[in-house]
Amino acid sequence: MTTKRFASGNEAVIDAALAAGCHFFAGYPVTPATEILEAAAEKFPANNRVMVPTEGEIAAIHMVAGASLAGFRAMTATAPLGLSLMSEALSFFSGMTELPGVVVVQQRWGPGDGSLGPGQDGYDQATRACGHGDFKMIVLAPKNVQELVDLTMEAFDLADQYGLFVLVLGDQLLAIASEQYVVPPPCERPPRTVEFGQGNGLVLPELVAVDETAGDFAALERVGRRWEQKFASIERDEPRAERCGDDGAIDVLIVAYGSLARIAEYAMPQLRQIGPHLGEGGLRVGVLRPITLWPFPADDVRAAAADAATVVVAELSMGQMIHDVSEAIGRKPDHFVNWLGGRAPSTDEFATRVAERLGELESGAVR
Amino acid sequence: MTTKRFASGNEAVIDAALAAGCHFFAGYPVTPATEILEAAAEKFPANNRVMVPTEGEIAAIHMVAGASLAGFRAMTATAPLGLSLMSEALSFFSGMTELPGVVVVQQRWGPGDGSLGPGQDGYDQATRACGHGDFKMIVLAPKNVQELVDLTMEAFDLADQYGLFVLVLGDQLLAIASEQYVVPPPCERPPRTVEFGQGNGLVLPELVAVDETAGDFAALERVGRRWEQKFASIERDEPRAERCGDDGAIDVLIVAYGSLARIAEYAMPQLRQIGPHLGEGGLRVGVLRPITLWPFPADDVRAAAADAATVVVAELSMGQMIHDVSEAIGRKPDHFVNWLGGRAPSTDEFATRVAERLGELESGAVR
Amino acid sequence: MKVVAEPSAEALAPHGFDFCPGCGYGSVLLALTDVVSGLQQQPVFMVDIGCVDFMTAHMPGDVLMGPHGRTSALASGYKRMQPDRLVCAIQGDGGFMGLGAAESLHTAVRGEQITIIVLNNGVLADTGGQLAATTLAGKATSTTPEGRAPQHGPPLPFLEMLSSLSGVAYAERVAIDSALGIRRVRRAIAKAFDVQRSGLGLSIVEVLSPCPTHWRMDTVQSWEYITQSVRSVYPTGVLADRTRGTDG
Amino acid sequence: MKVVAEPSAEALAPHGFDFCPGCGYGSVLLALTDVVSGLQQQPVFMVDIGCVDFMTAHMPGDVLMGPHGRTSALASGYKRMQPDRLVCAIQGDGGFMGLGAAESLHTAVRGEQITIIVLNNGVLADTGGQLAATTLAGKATSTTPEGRAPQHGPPLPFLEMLSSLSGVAYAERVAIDSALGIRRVRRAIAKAFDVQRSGLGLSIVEVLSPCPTHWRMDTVQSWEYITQSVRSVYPTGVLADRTRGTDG
Amino acid sequence: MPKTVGTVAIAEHLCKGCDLCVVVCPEHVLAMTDRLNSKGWPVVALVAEGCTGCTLCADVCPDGVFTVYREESRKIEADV
Amino acid sequence: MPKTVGTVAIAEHLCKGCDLCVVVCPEHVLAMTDRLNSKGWPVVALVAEGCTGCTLCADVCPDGVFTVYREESRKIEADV
Amino acid sequence: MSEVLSIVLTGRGGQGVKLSSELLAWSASADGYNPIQYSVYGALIRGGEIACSLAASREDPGVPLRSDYSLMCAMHNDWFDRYYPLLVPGALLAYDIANIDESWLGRSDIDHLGVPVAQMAAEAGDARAGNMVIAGVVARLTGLASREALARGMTEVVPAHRADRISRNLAAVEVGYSWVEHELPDSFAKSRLA
Amino acid sequence: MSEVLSIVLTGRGGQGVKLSSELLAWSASADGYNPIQYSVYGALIRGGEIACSLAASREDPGVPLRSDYSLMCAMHNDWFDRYYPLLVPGALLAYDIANIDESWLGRSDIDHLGVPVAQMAAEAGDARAGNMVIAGVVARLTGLASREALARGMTEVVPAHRADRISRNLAAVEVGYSWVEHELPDSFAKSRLA
Ligand SMILES: Cc1ncc(C[n+]2csc(CCOP(=O)(O)OP(=O)(O)O)c2C)c(N)n1
Ligand SMILES: Cc1ncc(C[n+]2csc(CCOP(=O)(O)OP(=O)(O)O)c2C)c(N)n1
Ligand code: SF4
Ligand code: SF4
Ligand code: SF4
Ligand code: SF4
Repeated sequence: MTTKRFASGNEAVIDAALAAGCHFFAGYPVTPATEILEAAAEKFPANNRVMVPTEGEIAAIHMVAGASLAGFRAMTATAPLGLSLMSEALSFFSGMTELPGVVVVQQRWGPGDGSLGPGQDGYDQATRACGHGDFKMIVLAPKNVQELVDLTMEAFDLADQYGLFVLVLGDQLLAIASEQYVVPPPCERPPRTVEFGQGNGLVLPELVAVDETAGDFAALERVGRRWEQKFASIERDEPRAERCGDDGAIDVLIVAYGSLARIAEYAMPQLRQIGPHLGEGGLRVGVLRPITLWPFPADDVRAAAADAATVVVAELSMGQMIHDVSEAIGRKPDHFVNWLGGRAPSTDEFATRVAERLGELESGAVR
Repeated sequence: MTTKRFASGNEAVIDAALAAGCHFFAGYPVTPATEILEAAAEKFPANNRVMVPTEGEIAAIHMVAGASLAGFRAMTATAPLGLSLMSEALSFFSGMTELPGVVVVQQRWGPGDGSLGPGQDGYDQATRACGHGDFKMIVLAPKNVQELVDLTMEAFDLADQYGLFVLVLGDQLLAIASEQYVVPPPCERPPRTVEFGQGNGLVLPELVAVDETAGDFAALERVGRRWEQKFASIERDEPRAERCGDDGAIDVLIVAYGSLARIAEYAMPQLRQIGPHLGEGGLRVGVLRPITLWPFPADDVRAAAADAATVVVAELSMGQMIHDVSEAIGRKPDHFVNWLGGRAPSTDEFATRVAERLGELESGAVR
Repeated sequence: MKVVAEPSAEALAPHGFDFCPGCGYGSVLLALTDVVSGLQQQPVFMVDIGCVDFMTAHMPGDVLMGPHGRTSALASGYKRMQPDRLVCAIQGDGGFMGLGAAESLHTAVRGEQITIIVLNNGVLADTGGQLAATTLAGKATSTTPEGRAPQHGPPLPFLEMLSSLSGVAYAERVAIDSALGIRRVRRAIAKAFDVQRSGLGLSIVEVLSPCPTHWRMDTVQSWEYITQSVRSVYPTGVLADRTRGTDG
Repeated sequence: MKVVAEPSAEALAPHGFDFCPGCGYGSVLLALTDVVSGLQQQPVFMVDIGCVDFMTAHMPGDVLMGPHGRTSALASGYKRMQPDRLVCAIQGDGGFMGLGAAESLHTAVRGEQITIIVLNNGVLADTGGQLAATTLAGKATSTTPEGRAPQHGPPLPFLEMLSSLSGVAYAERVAIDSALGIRRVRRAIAKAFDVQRSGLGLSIVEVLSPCPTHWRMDTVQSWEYITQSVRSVYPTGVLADRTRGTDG
Repeated sequence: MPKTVGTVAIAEHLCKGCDLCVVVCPEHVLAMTDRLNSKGWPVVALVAEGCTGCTLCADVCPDGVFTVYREESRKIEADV
Repeated sequence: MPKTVGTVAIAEHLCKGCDLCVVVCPEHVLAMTDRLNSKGWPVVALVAEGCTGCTLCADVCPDGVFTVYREESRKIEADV
Repeated sequence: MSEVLSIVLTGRGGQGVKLSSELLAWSASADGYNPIQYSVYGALIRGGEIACSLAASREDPGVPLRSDYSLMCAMHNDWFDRYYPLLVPGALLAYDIANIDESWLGRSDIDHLGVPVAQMAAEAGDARAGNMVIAGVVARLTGLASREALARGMTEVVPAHRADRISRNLAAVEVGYSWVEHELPDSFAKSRLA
Repeated sequence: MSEVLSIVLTGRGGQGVKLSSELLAWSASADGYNPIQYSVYGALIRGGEIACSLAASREDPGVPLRSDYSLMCAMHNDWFDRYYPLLVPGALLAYDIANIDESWLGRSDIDHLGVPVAQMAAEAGDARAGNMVIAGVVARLTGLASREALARGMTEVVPAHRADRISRNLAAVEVGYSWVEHELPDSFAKSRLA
């Protein structure tokens, strides 16, 4: 039984959290994720759950880890700059002690305090070790509010399944745009049993115990190899992407994720009309949208690119995902289009920019 | 005029800093970078410079930024876990306000508190995810103490030239191994003139002023485009790599950086002897060593790989640089060898592991 | 007739200030400008993230913004290398005693020779009025819709705590809730710069500043709220004065 | 004959403890074990990074390590969701009042229902004896080879500061410098758990603990140093006790 | 009725209509108008005789709207 | 000379030779030896008659080395 | 894809434009439309430019950032020049006659409708409720939301601590709504109905 | 590459093995060798296993982590089994007769030299200076460092706040050094000279 609602993405996140049986939220406000906290402040206590407005991001992520250790589904929400502050703890709790947890990250563009508008320049941070050391977190990238709801709920499942933190990587557009969505009702979820007991009663007996006795490098390496296997299995089983647009052999494949992928999808009708230079009766266009950013759906991207004469990568950044695309397809994509400064294009602008780039095809100029 | 010394890499860093005219050091201890602080505590005051032992990494990096704003060369040193805590500020000061500065990072392996031994799993963090947002820092990777000295000195020049932070990415081996090196004497360096004056008297007038007036997206995008140009010019002008071993067409190219590259170089004689399966009179072997990790020397790697029948990537991590190598050569490298858990191999172990992998060539198995 | 008061914002900001109507931050900026106009040298300002940002472009001196909460450390680094310049960190209460509490505390421990102006408006204003360490008990904010409750703890008397440290040479709390209060803001800032110049240690001025927007009050009510409620939790006055060799 | 004292470490750690000779941490671990043996339930321990790590494997209860300095927040998150369990954060002074000062402070502000044991050995010991907030004036450390000087500030009386907060239900400082002192460690920890059980707020026990290694003294000198020098800066005793409805 | 010994100039485009000056003016010579300035805020005006040039309005206005004039002969200093 | 009413068992392998027990023992019946244990630390020994079973050594030993025995009849409780 | 009605409301934050847009979106949703609503604004807490995009459809409304608005409500000069060119031919500009300089209304391929916002707000007894008047005007012009839906929407979008404003707001909505009903020729409304 | 002398010293942290290794490396450097020195140890502050690798050459010493040691000094059982197999045939094991179980010395392809460390330390008047004795033994066995170089090296590697130990340490070094000179057949030393 689900309810239909109309609200902003940020408010929807909390509906999803309640539905997923999340019982603990701690956080510190930051644009454009603040309304997630505010919704939690309203709805968590009302649903008999705990919401702690903390003095900062570091306290928040540690409290989330504590609640997770207590067996409960727990989460926080922030922007990339808050994620930076959480990165040490994420490495510890997700990477080393393998506690489950969820962080919703609404991207605004820019380094430092950057801008307040949408960006996708948190991709590198989210996908490659937010924080130090050999570890990975699953990164889910919704394209609209409904998917934000669905993936937030699923994030809790994946976190429990693999014992790690899952990042739901949205952006300012998803955060504040209001849309309709359906969501199940709040669900109470009993705590999972936490396996302290092993060894000396530690949650990560292997590594900590090993550190103790110091020189036991073989044991340390064993832990590393176990993690390597874990991440390899996620890379095998969890990549997810969606392809839409024209089937079969196409002229142009656009690779984009999140809000920008959605814009690309709606720009397809316009793009089809810019055909004249390139094909009879308009362009054949497709959009390949990674849904998991880590693990990156390299196979899907490679397969889609194989169908396409031209591959265009689009990002709200100077080019971060493009490296994963290059690696997947074994060459530099033909074109890169991007918007910087905290803004997303309208479908018109998107189509126009891509068309401009395609016009460069003759001269062979790439980016 | 230079002096010859014998000391650990950590102590050598401070000799280099003094020689480069660094006048300010702030830091918080963390293995395996602690002796850098301790050397600074001894030598900075003795050379009329300022050393502040702070309450943590966040204070340290902010004080370094303040000293840099005051016009002086300034630095800190840490391990990857301390770098995580500095990442928000680095995004701000290196990415947004474009202040120069140097951070020496001695890698120990592992997420969380990880191990105390050598690692190279700070690669992703250093090259693309140390903090949020669209920005890059130059990352220099020395292979021995002499190069640690030379690159630390050069780091200050690059930082000043481009207006960003430069990371010198070492590891535990480089940190505590003692070696001979030559270093120039301490040099006093007058502060550079800081251009407050522009616009409203701000460092970085563009972005801040723009944020003020909010809706001026075009101006925000202009700032982003200028940064994009800046990073593109560094990617064009600064990549650096070293190739050694056999010339011309070779059987095996090993791509590795830092301490591990050095081990690979010394393992070449042994590797040449494992030839029988593969060539007449032993293998022809080369090592391609990226010296700048960002910008990644993709052209050098591609050129060297073109000469080689087989490409092997070696890392003290689950595989981070390998993605840049893949992207550079347009395919998955043939083999990946790695050591986890905080240890580096002896030359024997290195050669043996590579030989084992090469044995797999017949079956076509890749990693 | 003679001009007897000319605090025109026009010279600072031709189009006016960007604060909300009745926001105390405008008064702080005017007071600061007034004090600086009487100094031999303009200070360097390290501006935190928060509504204080709206001052950035109008500050009477050089400015650098820094990450939220850590401006005291930034300012300390600058001052260590430019001991002859006046250096002033200006931050909201959220940055000063919440996110950046560790850096603020240890700036005080070391007695860094800087001035910190803390704008205490009892909320995290710039992000929309969430709970801050300074929110009064019972007061509703967007993250405590039912009011600040026991589990959130009582308001934090951070300045009182810091004042016990010998590194804090001068600490005064002032309030924007009357003409007299505003004059005292000016006087306290002037004094703080004096202390900095004499090299005695850290000087801090905490300003109780109305935020009618997030307090959900009209401007006059917001003054009354300070007078009647805030001041009783955060008493104004000199909390530390080590300029005379005695503890304040 | 009857066994009258059997604090054998063997049960906890068959090969013995990993602390240096004369390190006070062993005494804390023995005291803690003794107290816990008298409790109905074993606490959950959140262990900071530092020499306290050497306890991790020998704790009388479940354990999670956390990033350096922030164990109080970690423990609070746990306790909020498992209010019936005893939760204890155990950390060095560096983590508690240096790196994690903000988290410690706000744990106290909120009056989280946990116990914090702070091991104050006046240095960052695990990394080799660097300056900590608690290092006595003049004392040499590896980052202050000439001794803690005025620019480093004086030792920080953090527990005194926190004790002024109403969220701190109980705060006591004890010292390992005599048999009596060690018995008081036990008593203070027992009291702190009592307070936690009664739900009155945060309870903190700060233990002045000898670190002969980094103090560069023999073990007996390190006791004398505490008695003669450390205690005069960090007086022992009950700093806050709100269990009787009055402020301590 | 007090004799007018001062007056004020009001930079209307800076005013945000916050009412603080109106409330503090001891002579009650300031009042809020219906007029909106270019930014959409109602603006204050000097609506009666009697300004003494006491500067209280200038002291409290957070937006620096006032310039206060006073006849040379009189001197009023507020106690600080 | 006091009559022996107690004794101690010393878990030598746990001892680190820190000397604290030697110093606090009111009867001066403990002393450091030259013997090194398996970890390389010198170990303490009960070297004379006179132990009263006062437990001070056990109280102060940071490494939990002692088990203290006392004759049932006597009772000494240190004031805490 | 079915027909999409795309609206942009521009003004200054203090005018409450965002609340009107949210009210319209919520109410449209209650009336069976599928709306999407997004605001672009600056860093100021109060005041500062704002543009609220609202797209609604019986099916998929698409994305909120558009270059093909069919209705623009201009409450203020701010950003007028940014969005006026984005109206499609045949679109309607409704503007606050007190705040928009009529000399700017240069396009002949669209319709212009001057709205006496201040006067209607005064009529509703709340000089600051111009935003609500505009919401009523748009709701009726476009047929996006019925009176009932607006009443329900109002209780949703007004924050709990401002609940006392609900009835005053609804009064202002009603003035705008009936103004379109009674004072305007049908042509204005009909062409905009989705 | 010229000949490389590679040494490993194993023991427990508290024994001061690291200091000996640093002393040898520094002194070798002063005597014109190019050494590289690296220690592997655990997390303990005092106590805990340690292995110090020292490679020295007149030219390039290579990397410190090796599988081809020509000399091992074993001060303690710890990690004995890890490094003993890494000695190349013809190498020398020098071991503390008090701490190493002789039943473990199973290799016949290398030489074994029992060193009465405790006895020599006692002779030098400092029971805890076994590490310094060993440094003297190794210095003389290998020819890595002269007496003068060792004296200079000692002032470099002993931390300032422990300067009072320098002369006591040097006395212990001398005991070890002259033990090799006077008590051992030449064969032991000569084969190890680089
Ligand atoms: C690390 C980080 N977290 C969150 C934010 C978002 N943020 C910006 S200002 C602010 C609150 C400011 O509150 P305060 O310091 O009290 O200043 P005020 O706005 O009240 O003047 C927050 C949380 C940020 N910029 N950086
Ligand atoms: C973020 C971070 N910075 C630095 C370190 C390195 N480190 C480990 S323990 C420690 C100091 C511990 O000092 P204290 O908390 O006083 O505990 P002690 O070792 O004295 O018991 C440091 C700096 C770390 N683990 N994490
Ligand atoms: S939100 Fe509050 S603090 Fe910020 S500008 Fe408005 S009134 Fe001032
Ligand atoms: S270094 Fe100090 S605190 Fe750490 S174990 Fe040794 S004596 Fe104890
Ligand atoms: S105090 Fe200033 S801003 Fe407020 S109404 Fe008066 S003149 Fe206008
Ligand atoms: S106190 Fe304990 S560790 Fe120290 S010497 Fe005595 S028995 Fe040994």
